[in-house]
Amino acid sequence: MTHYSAFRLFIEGLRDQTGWTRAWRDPPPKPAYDVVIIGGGGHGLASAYYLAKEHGIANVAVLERGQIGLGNVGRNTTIVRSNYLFPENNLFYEKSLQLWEGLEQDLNFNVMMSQRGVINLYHSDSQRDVYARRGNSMRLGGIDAELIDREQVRAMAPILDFDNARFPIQGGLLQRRGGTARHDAVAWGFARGADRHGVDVIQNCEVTAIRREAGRVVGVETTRGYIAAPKVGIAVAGHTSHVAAMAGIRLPVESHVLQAFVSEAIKPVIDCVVTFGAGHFYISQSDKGGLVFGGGLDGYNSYAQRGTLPEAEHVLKEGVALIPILSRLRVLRQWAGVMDMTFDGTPLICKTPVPGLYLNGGWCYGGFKAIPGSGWCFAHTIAKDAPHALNAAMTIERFRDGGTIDEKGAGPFPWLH
Amino acid sequence: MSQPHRLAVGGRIDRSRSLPFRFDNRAFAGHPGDTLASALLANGVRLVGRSFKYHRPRGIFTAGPEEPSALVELRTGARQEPNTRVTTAELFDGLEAMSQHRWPSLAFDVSAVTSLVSRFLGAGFYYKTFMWPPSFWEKVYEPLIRRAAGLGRVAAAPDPDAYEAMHAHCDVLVVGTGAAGLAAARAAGSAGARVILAEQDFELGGGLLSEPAHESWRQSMIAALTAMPEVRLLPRTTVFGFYEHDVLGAVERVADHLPTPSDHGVRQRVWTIRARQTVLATGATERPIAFPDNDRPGVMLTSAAMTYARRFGVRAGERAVVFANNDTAYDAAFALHDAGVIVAAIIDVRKATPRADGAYARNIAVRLGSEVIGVRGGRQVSAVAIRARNGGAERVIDADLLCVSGGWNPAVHLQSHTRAKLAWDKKIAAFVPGSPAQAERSAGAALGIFGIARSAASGTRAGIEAAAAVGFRQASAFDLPAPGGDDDPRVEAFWQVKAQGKAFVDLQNDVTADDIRLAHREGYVHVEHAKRYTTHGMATDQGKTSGMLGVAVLADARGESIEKVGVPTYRPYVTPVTWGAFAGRDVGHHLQPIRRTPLHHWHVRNHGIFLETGLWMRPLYYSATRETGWEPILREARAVRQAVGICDVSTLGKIDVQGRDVGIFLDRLYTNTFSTLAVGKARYGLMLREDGIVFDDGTTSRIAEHRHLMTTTTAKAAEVLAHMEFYHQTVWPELDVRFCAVTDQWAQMSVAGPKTRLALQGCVEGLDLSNEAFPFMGVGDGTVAGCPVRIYRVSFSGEMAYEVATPAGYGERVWEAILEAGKPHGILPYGLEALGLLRIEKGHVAGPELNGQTTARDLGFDKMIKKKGDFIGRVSADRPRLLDPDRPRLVGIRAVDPSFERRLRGGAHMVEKAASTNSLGWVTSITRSVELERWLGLAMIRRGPERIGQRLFAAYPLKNEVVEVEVTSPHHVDPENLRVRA
Amino acid sequence: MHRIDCPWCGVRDEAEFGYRGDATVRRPAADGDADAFYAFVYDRTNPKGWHVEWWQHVAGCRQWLKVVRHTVTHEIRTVAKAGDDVRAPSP
Amino acid sequence: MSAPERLSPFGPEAKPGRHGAAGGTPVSITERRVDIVQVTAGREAEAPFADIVKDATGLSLPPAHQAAFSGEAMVVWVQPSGWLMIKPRGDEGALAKALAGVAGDAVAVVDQSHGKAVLRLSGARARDVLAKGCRVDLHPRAFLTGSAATTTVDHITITVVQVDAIPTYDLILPANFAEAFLEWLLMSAAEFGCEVRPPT
Ligand SMILES: Cc1cc2nc3c(=O)[nH]c(=O)nc-3n(C[C@H](O)[C@H](O)[C@H](O)COP(=O)(O)OP(=O)(O)OC[C@H]3O[C@@H](n4cnc5c(N)ncnc54)[C@H](O)[C@@H]3O)c2cc1C
Ligand SMILES: NC(=O)c1ccc[n+]([C@@H]2O[C@H](COP(=O)([O-])OP(=O)(O)OC[C@H]3O[C@@H](n4cnc5c(N)ncnc54)[C@H](O)[C@@H]3O)[C@@H](O)[C@H]2O)c1
Ligand SMILES: Cc1cc2nc3c(=O)[nH]c(=O)nc-3n(C[C@H](O)[C@H](O)[C@H](O)COP(=O)(O)O)c2cc1C
Ligand SMILES: [Zn+2]
Repeated sequence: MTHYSAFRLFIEGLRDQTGWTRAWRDPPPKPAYDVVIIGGGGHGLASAYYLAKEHGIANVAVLERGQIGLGNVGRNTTIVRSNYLFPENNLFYEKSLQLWEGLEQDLNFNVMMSQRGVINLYHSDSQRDVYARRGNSMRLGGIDAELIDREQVRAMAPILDFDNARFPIQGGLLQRRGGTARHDAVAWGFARGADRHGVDVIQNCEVTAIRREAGRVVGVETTRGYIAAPKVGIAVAGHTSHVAAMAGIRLPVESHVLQAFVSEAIKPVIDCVVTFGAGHFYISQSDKGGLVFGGGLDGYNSYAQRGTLPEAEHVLKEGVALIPILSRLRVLRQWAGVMDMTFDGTPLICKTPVPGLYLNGGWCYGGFKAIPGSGWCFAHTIAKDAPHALNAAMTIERFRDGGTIDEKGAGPFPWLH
Repeated sequence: MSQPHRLAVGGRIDRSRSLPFRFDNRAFAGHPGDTLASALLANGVRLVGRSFKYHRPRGIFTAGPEEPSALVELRTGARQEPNTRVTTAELFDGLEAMSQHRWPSLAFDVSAVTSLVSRFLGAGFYYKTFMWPPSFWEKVYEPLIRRAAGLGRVAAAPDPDAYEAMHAHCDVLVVGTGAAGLAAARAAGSAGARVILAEQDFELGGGLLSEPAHESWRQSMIAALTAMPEVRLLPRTTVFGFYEHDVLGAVERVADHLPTPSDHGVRQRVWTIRARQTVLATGATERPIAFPDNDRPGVMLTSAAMTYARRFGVRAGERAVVFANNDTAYDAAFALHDAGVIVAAIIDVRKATPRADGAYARNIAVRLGSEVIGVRGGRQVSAVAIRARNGGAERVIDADLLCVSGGWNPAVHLQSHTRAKLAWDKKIAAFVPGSPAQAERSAGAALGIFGIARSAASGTRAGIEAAAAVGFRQASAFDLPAPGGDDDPRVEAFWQVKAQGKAFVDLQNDVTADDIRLAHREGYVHVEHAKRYTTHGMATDQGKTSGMLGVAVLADARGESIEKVGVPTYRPYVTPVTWGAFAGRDVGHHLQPIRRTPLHHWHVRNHGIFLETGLWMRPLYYSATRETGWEPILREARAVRQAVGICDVSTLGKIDVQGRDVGIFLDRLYTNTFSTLAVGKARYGLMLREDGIVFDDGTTSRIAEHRHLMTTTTAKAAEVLAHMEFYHQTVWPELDVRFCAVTDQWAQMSVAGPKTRLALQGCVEGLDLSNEAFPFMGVGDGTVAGCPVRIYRVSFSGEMAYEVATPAGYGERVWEAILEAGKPHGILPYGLEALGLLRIEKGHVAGPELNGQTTARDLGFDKMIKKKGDFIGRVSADRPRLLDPDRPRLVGIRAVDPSFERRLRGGAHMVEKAASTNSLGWVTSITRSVELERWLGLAMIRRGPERIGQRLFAAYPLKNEVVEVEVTSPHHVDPENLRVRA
Repeated sequence: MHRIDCPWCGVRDEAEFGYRGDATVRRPAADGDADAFYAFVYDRTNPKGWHVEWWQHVAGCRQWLKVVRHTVTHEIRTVAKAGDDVRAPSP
Repeated sequence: MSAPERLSPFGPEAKPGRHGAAGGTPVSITERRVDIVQVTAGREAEAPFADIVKDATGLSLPPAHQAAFSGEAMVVWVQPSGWLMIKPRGDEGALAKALAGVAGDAVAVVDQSHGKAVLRLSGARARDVLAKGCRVDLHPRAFLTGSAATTTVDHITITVVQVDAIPTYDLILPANFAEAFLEWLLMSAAEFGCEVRPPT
């Protein structure tokens, strides 16, 4: 496989790009693997990569029912941050952020991780205090966070409306190390990295059943035949309930849709990521020049990867309210992804009641940033048959015993998280 | 102001009037009826823009909204609008446009050097480099990339124009007004259906606008439609998305053709159209062929050149070569010829066509079995290189216009939004609509049907069927255009010329056929992978003209059929839509409607400083000099602690609950018991969610035997009502209870402080306010200033307090009467800030404590949890980890240092030692105390009540602050509750 | 945009409604135990297909309605009153 | 009890006069000063209550999404077993008291005279004005004189009642939003011109 570098680009330029080879192989499935990961999204691919890299378990298959990277990993607003409230979350996301910080070199693939800063705006004193609680929690955990005032926000993002807003900006919680990464590149980079370590990335291979013997997992039925494996990891995001149900497991998870938008490409107007605090709106500008932005969930159970009109109105009006000079810009495209929402808004990375079966899911709308960290923790959990300290709280049992990790305090209503 | 390329006659422009305009600061003129594109071409302007990646010179490629290349910044100042297609911008008097994405000038663009190194910049090159040294990505490489990317610039100031929404309902929506659309609308309209006919163009007629022979038919159709009262014509309206439940979105450009919108008029509107049936008569888009340098200014779609000649009276060039794989190009070539353009040759990839004779009859050379292998000229085509397909020598033909026609793609985008699958039509080598997934049908060219007469017939059919599907039968027939000869498009699938050089498959994003092949080589073989890797079809035109080329090149590389490869998902928007149009009126201060209390204007007149809380506007404090800081807040709070104050609490949610089973219902709603409450009494209640977490609180009064008045927090009022209705209607429908929200009915004011009784006694009539007659938690009726009032003896501040409610229309009068009566006692109005100060001193919980994460026990409300009987949240509240004694629980905290220098802040964390990083909990609410003269607050601390008396630290690392505090009871003031009962 | 045919008010836009999820789970009786309440509060089938769910016509007649809706196509099969017994069609 | 003058919920800026474009056929906007009572009948109480209303007002309780009027009195269906009864303004609380007196416990009677505000919008373009925010189909084939719908207009929950075929609409809205709504209405009507009339 070709190593990527500027030198290599130069050589290939001279010989009409003829020397490049496949980024990842297209192998047929083998009859058996040590570990099978279901789902070729960010989490599945990263899990396989770290299983091979960190734990030396390379006889691994990632089974993807369609093409890798076309699920949520390929359709999200690409915000990466670790600014969470509870240590159960922020320490985990911080691990992930640290992995992001060296990912290019690690994968030899430029995933365009760009730490341009993430600002969550606040519009009242009480909202400031809520953010301060979060920022202080981060700082106590050794994570960078700053509380900035209105003028500091203005300096970073002068195009916001500071003069005429219904909900005036008072300041923001800033994480400078936060930013964005290139969604597609993350999937491709991990696929290529896993492949390099010997992992089989198998596309067009849908898991249709999970075979158990004496209560233990022994393998999976797929559209390309039976594949044996003593350990199976689920990482199917929006389809978590279904694949878990194949092993008789019911979960506090519902699927809800989140939409995203991109505008026509324009010259740079906003350098950092900004989240509006008086509604549901967040925005960043891609390296190509398009503004990438989104809002809240559609608000009802859904598997429709389809944009809607009310959400377009909702998101764009908040966009113009926050950044009035965008009024005459045009929005180019609108799409959606299926989120596996848990009942407390916090993910699941854990063992399941079925021995040999592991669960990675419940990513809600925040699982992109988690990809390296989640892959790393999930690999650990599968390899050791025990969670790492960083994901020890992310269990299914927490809902039964009352140990929910509800950052928003929205309660058992997944569509509100 | 000559227009050298304007034809002497013909076209739909008004030559009697001239419209001056400017492009790149040069002055030109065009005519009404022109687009900016036709006016530029009439003036001989060929170079209009630069391409995204290589900054190659680009001209006008199409005559419609599918334009990939000719994008400009339209208008100036606050109205500047980037990436505007010159092909759809209607010319108006004084129009100004600037080319974009070039520096220092369009003709001399420094960045064009990228073109020289383009061999190193193949698809996805950035994924493979810029990784070393690691720190350079963010500091050096990325900033360079970001600066180089993007196209136009947004305006520097907020948009002065207004937008609005429009809601519409119809039986049949027809999209497109070509022969098919006009016929469909007329068929449906004459059947009696309510019809909306939307057309993105400023003139109705689609392809008919370039067909003078059918002009009288077009006019008769429009006249007939205009005469139908239930048919609504919407020109300049693009239907941009087909959404679920047969709702379509459209944007009407009301004033984009004017220098500024009219007085009281809007610039654009977004229409939400609920259509029972839809006819998609959206026509077809011509597609190009990939060959080296197929992006040069002067290379143009054949139909576009024809449209410029026939509709706009403009010669897009003097000497044209036509390169085609189908018969429709001949008609266009003949039209060009007839309009006075020299057609030097038709290069046809096919071996034969019956149309060749028509060409020979006009003395046009036809080279069958040939292909174009290159274009001469940089900023402008000067000649075309061709060769025979079976190998043969290159020949060069002089030309300044190269018309290309690779066949037609039906405009299937809207249908694709519905998730209908496309079907492959071999005859026209294109995708056509598949079987519908929603209530729609296509007609005319959108369905792959060519020829005016056949399209009109197809439209008629679609219109009749659509109307019939919703119960309308056609009443009268109408004339269709006469069939016009041979309508068979006869196309041979031909996509790319394999020759050396950059052959573009995406003109705007500079994706070449080689890029697609490279993606394939690297394993990005699925059409969606290839799209994302090369950015093919991702530009502002979403690949409308050249998208299929990329697919075809990929299919060729895969050795599979185009049908098998498929196209990337089409999604809204058919063409990009202005943000402002979606926002409509909901911008600036109008983002959300403002909710005002009945006392709002009193606060405004009396120097209230307002805060937006949800939709409400509430006074934070009052200050004529608009002071900032704590002084005004302390002043107001002191008035309450020492004398008397009055505060507008009208925002509290109020729900009237009646019925025989109110007691039972409230017992299940609250953790404590209400069925035992006496008439004329109030009680504080606590509600949980079903997961056992506190939901809301408030006092509820029993007004009559079967009638209670509940109050909720301001924030949760709507949620609480819905929650009650949910449990009543779905869980306990057998209970006789009825709810009615009465928040708006009442103005409510809290009058609090040791002198409250004195003040109120001065104005309340008909109610004995003495402690004996009207004790704490009493409720009674009286009057103030002749207005009826209901008075509740409840206290949030911890002082003796009465809440006075009066019907909203009397609010100001009662408020002023109380102020007047309180004057001798030193009454002051107080705002939200002082209210907060007082409740924190008193240790009453509010939003920061009831934040959806705390249990009743966490808050010290153990005693309010009844032991017997069902209530919402009862079982889940007993889950083991919610009973864990180690959970954070509510306590008070007080700064050890009494000076106000080291301030406490909400959101601080509690730690054992100043330098500790182990959080024991957090500070929920803080205030400067007027009673204890120091910072104090409330906090949730692990095993908090056990720590009372301990010293801990409130750490606020965000400001590098640590404040030593003492843990106390939450009730900083009057823990025995003597004052409220005084 | 969903259009919901309220049995009281006729077809109305999604904007007028509130949502409350799975209507097949029922609140246990007063003596329900922790398991029963766990099932009510947390345990969901989350079907990819027909879903019976609660919607309230908030900005209308304020009735809670049982809606049978397809979670992929968003097609609505039935809109019933709260007390009606409605089931999801078999997939 | 006769009480002092009530303050209008439409705020101090709502002065009679001409707004928006000049000429054409403007719409008119009039604040209706009325008393409003919300009644919700308990189960089995609906039939006897209907008789009571008939006796008291001469009006039949209208069925779902209908309104009945007689002179200046109006009864509007708002929810199952729930109506708004509207009469010209009388003594404070008198309407509610009278109804409660005759209806007894089985019917919840709640005074909303201050909680709701009523605007009358009239004119040939009234439908077009409302279409800028009203999501309900007001076309004569779908909505006639006597039709009533509670819906959202400009994000505010409003009951729209068609009063005549001009068309004229009564818009019954929450008092706290009255000012915000009027602002929206004036903006939306500006294109056609708009006459704010003195309250009636
Ligand atoms: C619009 C939007 C915006 C978002 N914004 C952000 C953001 O800014 N920041 C952030 O951190 N997160 C964000 N997210 C969330 C994030 O994208 C997801 O949480 C995350 O990508 C989910 O994990 P994944 O990448 O593994 O999922 P996916 O990419 O969805 O991968 C799951 C894969 O499993 C496959 N699969 C399913 N069933 C089977 C089966 N039976 N057999 C085989 N394969 C199967 C699917 O085909 C899919 O490829 C956003 C999401 C969306 C939709
Ligand atoms: N001469 C040409 O350039 C040309 C182009 C297309 C079709 N035709 C001919 O016209 C006849 C077909 O007529 P037809 O009616 O099917 O197509 P048409 O091209 O005449 O009309 C389609 C109309 O739909 C409009 N439209 C497309 N998408 C829209 C959207 N999303 N919103 C609003 N409007 C939209 C277009 O502006 C156009 O006016 C055939 O004879 C065909 O060969 C000619
Ligand atoms: C960060 C980001 C940037 C995007 N930029 C563009 C863009 O510039 N042009 C475009 O057409 N689509 C863009 N897309 C959207 C994709 O084309 C696509 O719609 C999305 O990945 C979802 O896939 P689907 O529409 O094929 O379902 C972008 C998507 C993301 C996540
Ligand atoms: Zn209803």
